Amino acid sequence: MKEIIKISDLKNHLFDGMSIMVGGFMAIGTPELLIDEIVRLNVKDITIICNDAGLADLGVGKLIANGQVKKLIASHIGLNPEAGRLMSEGLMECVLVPQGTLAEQIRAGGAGLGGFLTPTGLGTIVEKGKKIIAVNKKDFILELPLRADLALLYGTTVDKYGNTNFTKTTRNFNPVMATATDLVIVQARKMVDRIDPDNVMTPHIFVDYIVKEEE
Amino acid sequence: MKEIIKISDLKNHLFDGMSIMVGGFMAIGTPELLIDEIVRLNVKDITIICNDAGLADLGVGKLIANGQVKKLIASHIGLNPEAGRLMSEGLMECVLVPQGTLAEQIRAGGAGLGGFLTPTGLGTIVEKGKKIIAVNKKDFILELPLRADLALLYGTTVDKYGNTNFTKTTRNFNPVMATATDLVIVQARKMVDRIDPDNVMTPHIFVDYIVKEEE
Amino acid sequence: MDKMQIKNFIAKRVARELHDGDLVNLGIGLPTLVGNFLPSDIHINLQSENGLIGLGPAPTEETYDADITNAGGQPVTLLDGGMYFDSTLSFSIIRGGHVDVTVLGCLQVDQTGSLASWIIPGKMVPGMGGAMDLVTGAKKVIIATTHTNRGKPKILKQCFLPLTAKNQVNMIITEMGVMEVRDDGLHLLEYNPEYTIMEIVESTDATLVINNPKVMKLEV
Amino acid sequence: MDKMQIKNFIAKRVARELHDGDLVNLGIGLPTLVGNFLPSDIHINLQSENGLIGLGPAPTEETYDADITNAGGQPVTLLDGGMYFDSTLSFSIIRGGHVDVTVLGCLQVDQTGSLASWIIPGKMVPGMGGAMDLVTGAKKVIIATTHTNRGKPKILKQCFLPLTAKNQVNMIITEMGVMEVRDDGLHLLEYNPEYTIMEIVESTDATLVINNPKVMKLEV
Repeated sequence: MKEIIKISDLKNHLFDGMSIMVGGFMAIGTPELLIDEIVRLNVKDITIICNDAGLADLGVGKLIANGQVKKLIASHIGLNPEAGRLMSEGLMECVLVPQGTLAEQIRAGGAGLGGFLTPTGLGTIVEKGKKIIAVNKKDFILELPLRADLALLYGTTVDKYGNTNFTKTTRNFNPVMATATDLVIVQARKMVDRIDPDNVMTPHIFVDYIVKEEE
Repeated sequence: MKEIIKISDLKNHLFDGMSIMVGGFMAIGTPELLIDEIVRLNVKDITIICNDAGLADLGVGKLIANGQVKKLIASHIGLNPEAGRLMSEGLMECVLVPQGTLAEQIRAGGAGLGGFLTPTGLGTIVEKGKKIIAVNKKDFILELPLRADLALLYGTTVDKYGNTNFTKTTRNFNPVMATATDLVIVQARKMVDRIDPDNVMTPHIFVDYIVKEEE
Repeated sequence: MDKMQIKNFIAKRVARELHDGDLVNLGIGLPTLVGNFLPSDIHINLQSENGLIGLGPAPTEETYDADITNAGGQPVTLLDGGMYFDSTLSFSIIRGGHVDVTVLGCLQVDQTGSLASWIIPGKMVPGMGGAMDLVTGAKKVIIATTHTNRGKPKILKQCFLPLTAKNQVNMIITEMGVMEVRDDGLHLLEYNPEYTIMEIVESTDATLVINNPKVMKLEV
Repeated sequence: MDKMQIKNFIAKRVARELHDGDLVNLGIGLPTLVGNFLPSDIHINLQSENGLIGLGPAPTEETYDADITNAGGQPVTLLDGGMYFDSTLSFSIIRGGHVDVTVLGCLQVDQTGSLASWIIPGKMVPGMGGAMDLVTGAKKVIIATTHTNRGKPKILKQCFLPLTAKNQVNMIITEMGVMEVRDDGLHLLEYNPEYTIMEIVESTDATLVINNPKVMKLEV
């Protein structure tokens, strides 16, 4: 049985300057309740790792709008003009990463790999400052793993053991982020007795705490 | 609708000297019908990539016993004494790879990666002849991707679109091998109308042909 | 042709490059229109990089499901046989060469197949999203674009805006013609007879290899 | 103690190193016995690297399912809450540091924490399977072994058989004692009072750091 905590318990796991991976793609599959609580607690100088910057009033966009984000690592911020403004004014550091590289960096962080070679970004500014390694006379960029202190996931179905599934396109970065942080907290849309063992997307061993949406 | 072929059509996709990835772990999740047909057709000088050497009379062990395997890339051959004999007598080249490295090499082959850095095998004979790369003062072995001409999978449930699932521990190397070869043929234990889109393990785009077990 | 007719004309020509069973990723904007012009006997599989294959049309009020969106975050539907997956598999599919064709727009594209599509210096940088992986990984990269931007050439000898990918574009399709990037240069394979060859050459800042181009025959 | 008593004694002591909620991978042979000695208030999750967490006991005739096997290919069962996965996730779990404890046997282990367990020169080489990943990736590596092999020391200054992993072992548990690999050497933390310290030292080819070791108290 996995421990179910109250949203107010979230504060015990937060600290200024921490790094947080947040599941979701344009805020689809993002745990909004957990984000709201971090806004309320006003934790400062956060590094956010997320596919994108959310929208102005959705997803990690709420943390950005509230001035809590010191650094954003994402593949896209185009739907959040406030993120663009803070970035161009130098008020938020923003590292833009190709989406596939971002997913793979997080995977490497969770899978104990020291890095991987990708052709994506060769000959572009993405390769700047990175090691180029040739394999069979073909060049690749060496990209390094990413990890964070905390992952906030949005599980659409969570069983009492903590096994977690993400329906339809809410899945996106959620399962891979579950593997790459010291602590994993899942916002559960729906709790069930048991997920079919063949179809578990995130095994319970990755999940530390569950916050139920109904409460 | 994915094309269903007869077992006798398998010959159209085989040639001497080809490389074949075979799903399964100690022959659990191995497509025995497809193996049997390759034994019958007596295709020669095959390179087999598989977790293990199967058993003497099960899985890829049947190809080895029939003298068709020129080279075996596997993590374990201990349950097949014939493989050990052929290896030690120099009649079959055998490349032993740590199991996690083997899985990751196949994944890299399917995912367009030029390689990856793993700590597994450092300071052992596994690192011999490989590039060692330090990341943040920690050493890693650069391991390269693996691909093959053909993958033979054992799908326990296949839908009419070719979406394929592998129940329980039959899954093992099957889904990753589906991504890393020019051609993928699935032996289907059971055909169904449709697999739940949330729970598809191998999307139909990876599958070229299906051989139904019942026939 | 008005602006919409031009877009449809280009999309219609791009559609002819797609084959039955192809896995295709269409960028936002003009490329999205390509799906409207497929012959009824050709069935393609559309991927959306946020995690699905089998992208269907926008939902009706009845089929709307907030959990099904495309890479722009817009609601979509899933066709029969389609399925969902996570971002790592999505980009294994993309980077691993499993996407047969990707169709994207551009700011600039050049005769060596390099593409600039994500940064206009001095403007807000939206980020590359999945575009760099798509252009690098897809078997065939088609740029679907108006030939010029308000009269200014978009097809150049060498892109001067920051690149999305180097030497990865295979084909450029505009309202003026169809061009293919080959080792020996940018070949004009087809031209739209509404324009003279001279007009096309003058609208292009790249060196075009012109060797008996065919006529682009499409109803508008 | 007879051979089986010795094995059970070692397994029982290893069990004390496991904590509630731990993810544990047990090698074949002696390590498998560890599961029999867990206190009833401690629930651990057993992983099998062929693709499951929640490894249960061998099946009865009624619960037998040919599709559920362990890494040795033997039929097993799945406990409530357990789940299946593929080999890439299995080794992401292993190599990524998500396994809290792995327990393995050895041919040789040395005072620097290096382990030799997969090749006896001149004998058939079975392959390393998942052992190299497990020893490299697990948070804590415990070697559970008889102290000697027919009187010949297995705990050495330096392994001379081909290594499974270098400097990865954390603890060695034998019928004679409990040893921990630390930066300053191999510490004897506990000893079995059935043996004298001198006997233990003489059965060990490594330099043991001995500083008030505790008594290993376990019923056989």
